[in-house]
Amino acid sequence: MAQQIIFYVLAVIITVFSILAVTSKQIIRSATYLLFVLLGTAGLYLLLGYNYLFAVQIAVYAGGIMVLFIFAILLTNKPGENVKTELPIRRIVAGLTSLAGLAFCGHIIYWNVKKISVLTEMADITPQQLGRMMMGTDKYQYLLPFEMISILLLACIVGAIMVARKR
Amino acid sequence: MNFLSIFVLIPVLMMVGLFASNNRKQLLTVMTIGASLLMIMSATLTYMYLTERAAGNVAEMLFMADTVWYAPFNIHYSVGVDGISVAMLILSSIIVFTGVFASWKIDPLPKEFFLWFSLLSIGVYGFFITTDLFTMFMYYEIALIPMYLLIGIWGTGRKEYSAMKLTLMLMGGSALLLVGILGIYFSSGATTMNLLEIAKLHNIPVEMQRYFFPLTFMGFGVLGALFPFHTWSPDGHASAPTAVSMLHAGVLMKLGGYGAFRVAMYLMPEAAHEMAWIFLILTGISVVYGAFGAIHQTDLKYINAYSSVSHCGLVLFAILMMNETATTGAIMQMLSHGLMTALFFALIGMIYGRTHTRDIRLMGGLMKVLPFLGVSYVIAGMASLGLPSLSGFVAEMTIFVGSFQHTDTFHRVLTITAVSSIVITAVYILKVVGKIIFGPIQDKHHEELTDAVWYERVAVSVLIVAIFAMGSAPFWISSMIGESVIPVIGQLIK
Amino acid sequence: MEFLTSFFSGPVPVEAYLAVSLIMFFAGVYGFLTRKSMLMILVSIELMLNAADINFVAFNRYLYPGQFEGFYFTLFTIAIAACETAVAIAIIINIYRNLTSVEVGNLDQMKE
Amino acid sequence: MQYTILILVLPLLSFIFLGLMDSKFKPKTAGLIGTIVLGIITALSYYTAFEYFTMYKVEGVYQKVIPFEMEWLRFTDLLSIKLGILIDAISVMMLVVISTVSFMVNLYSLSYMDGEKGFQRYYAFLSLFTFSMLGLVVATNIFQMYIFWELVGVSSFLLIGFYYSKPSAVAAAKKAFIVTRFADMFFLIGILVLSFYTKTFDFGVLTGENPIVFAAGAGATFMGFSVLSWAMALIFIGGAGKSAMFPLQIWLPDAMEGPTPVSALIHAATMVVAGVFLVARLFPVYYFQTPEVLHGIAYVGAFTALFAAVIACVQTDIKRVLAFSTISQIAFMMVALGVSGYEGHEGTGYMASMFHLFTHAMFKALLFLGAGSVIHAVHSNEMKDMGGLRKYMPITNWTFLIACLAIAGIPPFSGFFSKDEILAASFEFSPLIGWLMTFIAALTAFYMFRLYYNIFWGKDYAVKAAAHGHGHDDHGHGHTPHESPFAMAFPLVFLAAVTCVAGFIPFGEFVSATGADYHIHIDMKVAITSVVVALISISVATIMYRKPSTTPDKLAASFSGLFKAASNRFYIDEVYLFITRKIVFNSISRPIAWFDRHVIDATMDGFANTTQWVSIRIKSFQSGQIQQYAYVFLFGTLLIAALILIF
Repeated sequence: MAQQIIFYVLAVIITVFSILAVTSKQIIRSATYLLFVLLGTAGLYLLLGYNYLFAVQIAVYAGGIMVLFIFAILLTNKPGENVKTELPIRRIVAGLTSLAGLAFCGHIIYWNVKKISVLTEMADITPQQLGRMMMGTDKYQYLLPFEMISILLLACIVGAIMVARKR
Repeated sequence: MNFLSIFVLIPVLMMVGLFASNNRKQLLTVMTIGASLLMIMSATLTYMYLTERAAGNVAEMLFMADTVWYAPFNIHYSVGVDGISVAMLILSSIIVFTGVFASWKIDPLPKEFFLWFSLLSIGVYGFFITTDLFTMFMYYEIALIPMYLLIGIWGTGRKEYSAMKLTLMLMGGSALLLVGILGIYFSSGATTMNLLEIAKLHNIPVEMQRYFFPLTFMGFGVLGALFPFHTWSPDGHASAPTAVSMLHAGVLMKLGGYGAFRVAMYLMPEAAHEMAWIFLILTGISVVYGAFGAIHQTDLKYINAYSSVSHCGLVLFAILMMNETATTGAIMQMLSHGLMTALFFALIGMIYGRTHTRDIRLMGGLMKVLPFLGVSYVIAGMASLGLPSLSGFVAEMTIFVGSFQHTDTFHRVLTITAVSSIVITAVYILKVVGKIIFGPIQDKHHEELTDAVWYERVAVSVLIVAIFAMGSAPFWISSMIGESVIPVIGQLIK
Repeated sequence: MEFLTSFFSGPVPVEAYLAVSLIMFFAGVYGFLTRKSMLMILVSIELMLNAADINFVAFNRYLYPGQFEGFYFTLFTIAIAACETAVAIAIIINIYRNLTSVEVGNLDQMKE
Repeated sequence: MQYTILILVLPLLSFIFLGLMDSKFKPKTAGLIGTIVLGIITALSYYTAFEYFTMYKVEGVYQKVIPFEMEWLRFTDLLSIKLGILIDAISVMMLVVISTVSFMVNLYSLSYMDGEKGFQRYYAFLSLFTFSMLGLVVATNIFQMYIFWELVGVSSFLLIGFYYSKPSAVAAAKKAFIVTRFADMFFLIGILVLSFYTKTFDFGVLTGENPIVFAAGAGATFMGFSVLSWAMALIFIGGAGKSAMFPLQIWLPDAMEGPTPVSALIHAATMVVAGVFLVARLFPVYYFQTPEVLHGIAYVGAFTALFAAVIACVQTDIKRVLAFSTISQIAFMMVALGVSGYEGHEGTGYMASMFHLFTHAMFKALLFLGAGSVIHAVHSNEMKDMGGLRKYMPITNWTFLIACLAIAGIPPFSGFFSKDEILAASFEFSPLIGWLMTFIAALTAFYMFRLYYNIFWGKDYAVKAAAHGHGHDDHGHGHTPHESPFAMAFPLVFLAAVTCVAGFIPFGEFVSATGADYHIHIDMKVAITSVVVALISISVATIMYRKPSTTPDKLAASFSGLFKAASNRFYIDEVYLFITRKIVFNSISRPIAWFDRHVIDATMDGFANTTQWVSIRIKSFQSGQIQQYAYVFLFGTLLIAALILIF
């Protein structure tokens, strides 16, 4: 029962703050709401038993990315200035589109997804396990993506520096 | 190394040589040597061919060779020549040779011009020596693409438009052609794309032929200026630089007739029989229509382009008559038209280079200031309107006599219609000659023009000599072609 | 009603996760479509990415509890999101330097 | 007779040599080369004639000899073009005529064309013409004839357009070439039809004894006439074009724009009789296979003769008078062929036609050369600029008079004999044609003497020049016409001599339809009639034109309609102009050019433009606005999902 309660609390948090994040007039607030959403997502991971993901989500997203965001906002935004949005007509169109998509996907989920509510028990995932999976090339082992990501990260670092560097 | 491959190799070596040269003099040396080698090669080939035939070799193609170059689709590089190809190779060599001299002072970017020019020659030579459908198609494309750049960069007038138009229409044609060729290959059940083998198997179902014959014929027909698809020709020729006009009208348009004959009719005789009447009407229209169209033009190149439509129409017309005489005439007409139209374009280029106009209304009395060019123009005109002892006459007469041998009224009425074109041709040729070559000088500035210089004289004289040679001694070339036409006609009559 | 009661009565079904991610995703879509600021667009993208992550994880957990495809996918997505954000923000700052604006409407100038 | 090949080869070589050398030679040298070559050819022709007429008569019939023949171009197993030399009575006769006149003209031109620009070119063209004309008459087959037929056409074009910077000369050359070319098209079609049924081009086979080759085409008909009639009629149209029969005569008067010796050679003596020669060559075919076409030829000829004679009476340009006279006289020959029978006495017409061809060539060349001499002296073609020239140019005067008497049919000059035979043949065929021809003969006498008196009598030249007040400024005032130099006078005298004696040649012994002897009988009734009529005409002309008088003007006024129509050559030129300008150029060519640009090309451009239009439409999707992409993407995704869901 506790699980349900926690889930619904998190669900409400995520829903409300994601909507607020995209409708807020001040960009710094949007960023803050986004942070809450990310934290809520981390909570969901924890709820599902993926502790490692929870940690990564907090560290990378809430820690790393959000800091970047806030720096960027502070660098580019004059304080107190509101974020410009599109014309009302376009907002209405966008809203309707989103709602249509929502309804459509909701329809699919409601009618097509089997209602699985049983969470089979799962052994804890140990760091050793994760490490081994990440370091092998067999089936269910992810060395190649891992290395790809590492190269990507490197490229990003270099790229980001190159792009943002003052000439 | 097969003897015939040298024809493709020489232009390749020419390109290498061009890459290595730094100034105009070197470029021209390379081009002249290459073109002369090609001339020598074609003369040698003719000699070898004729001796081989005289020795009693009755094979359909001589000097055959075959190498696989793309096994998964059975694409071979297979070469071989018969009398028709030999005639076409001679023609190509003459035109390439004279084309080099006609573009002696090409500007700007001479190096690039000659590179593309050589590439074009590769396509042309390759097309005529190969017997593999796909390789043939490849060379065909190689010959088409440089045209775009040659016209687009070195052309005059609305060159971008014309280049685009020409390339797109010819590419459209080659799209049809590709479908046709693949259709032939897959429905013939042959194991190679060699057209001799496909012809020997001769088992393309008639229903399939009904689809692929029109596609192939029209695909080649576009290049041969078949009636509703001829409009690239006036614009393209009008904008192209001299040597390109020469090569294009002189040789490239022959690819159309040659291909239509070698591929479409040879491989799909049943459909050819069934559908000949449609195309006969179209080509009959071409012949008369092109001639009438030429009367009204005022730009020299347009006049000549329409005249080409008329004359090339006669080529396809004669091919479709499907008898030995008419077809021999068609091949001879290709030769003759190639020579005289190249001469025309060369002369027009030279005149344009002096007067800076091609509008016949603005010129007059050029004979007085440019006697050499004037006389040559008159000779070209006379060849075009079919004066005996010049090449046009023998070709046209062979076509007319051949076409008239049909027993049914349809073919003969069409022949008479085509005959009427000789009068219309006379009208527009004389109109031009009377206006620009004869008559009083129209423009004061023209009085100071200078006559042809040595390289122009070389180009013009070679062509004139060729025209005279073919016109006065047609027997050997007629018999060389006539013998080679027999297998194809045999296929058609079967 | 039955749907709502089943939400609250039994254990949490997979649809509940899906519903949350769905709302999050379309919130992202809405933001993406309505905002002019590139930073806000980036925020919306992060929302959508997160929504996708939740789906991966939820399906992985409910349908294939013993396997880790969804898990790793999410993990890598997070890493990629980090890269993407870093580069994007670098670009945005650079653009801001040149145009003193971070609005997408002005970016046409780059086409010329 | 192998050497006859030289008759063809020499002028060709001379042409090539002179043509290539062009201005490398001094004009005189070139002229001399041309003339000497022609002299050799003339000698060879005379020798050929001598040898042929003395040695090739077998059992009273002249044989056909083919000393040389080679295959030139092969069409089918049966049909091939051969080049060869056929020697028989008419070709030998033509050889003599052509080489004589050509030699005279070459000689004459040495002086007449002296100082003209392009003198060398002129001689090259003359050689080319001589070559082609000789090739034409010795043709062994109809296709060889066609080849040389075209070549004479082109040489005629080049020579008429010799003064190429003069627009009228260029126009005349063009007109001559195109009109004859138009006729040649029918000739070619005729050849095609004929050869299709007979499977041969060869004259020997076509005109030989008992020609079985016609059996194949015997039954076939087309629009009510047998195909053979069509073929022969078409071939005749070719001949009519070259020989300026109505309605294809329009080019000949204009052709007088060329140098006068050229008119004498080509447009009076030789080329224009090619049509007659063609009909004569194919005479057995016409006579045996398609007599109706032969009769048609007679009527066409008769009409043309009348038509041209009427026009000749009112022309004021002396060369044009001669041109129309030429048309009329050629028509006489056509009529003679048309009314002729084949064997013995029946064949009078054939013989007469050839005889007239021969005599006409001589005296008409003489007339033209005389006219040239006059023009050379007064620098004008118009009668009004002449008069009283007999005092200044005695030789020209006398030779011209002889020629006029000859053409008028006064004995003992050659024209009398040949014309009398034609009239006799016509009377035998039908009295109507006979009387018509007699009337035309009278007209001929009238207009020739009108011409003669206007040039050599009437008001004195000097008086006229003074009255007009211009006196040819460019040659200095008070220029007196003078007799021509020797090179010009000699041909006149020579031809005049021939004209005087040619009538006494027993022509029928040499030339007849069958090749057998034929003795000319002068039909006294016809002869007397024609001479009397001619004399009356001459008297009328003498009264009207010998002294300046007002009678001609009065006559012209009283027949103003006819006079005006005849002066304008019955508006035939205008009709042609209408057909070419209005119909061919404006109603066919212009619409086709328009159609090509605006329909066919526009369709092709239309494809391209549609593609471009579509691409421009599509281009706006690629706006760079990321939100727009998002919309499209989203809708696309939803659409695909929905589709998957539905199906």
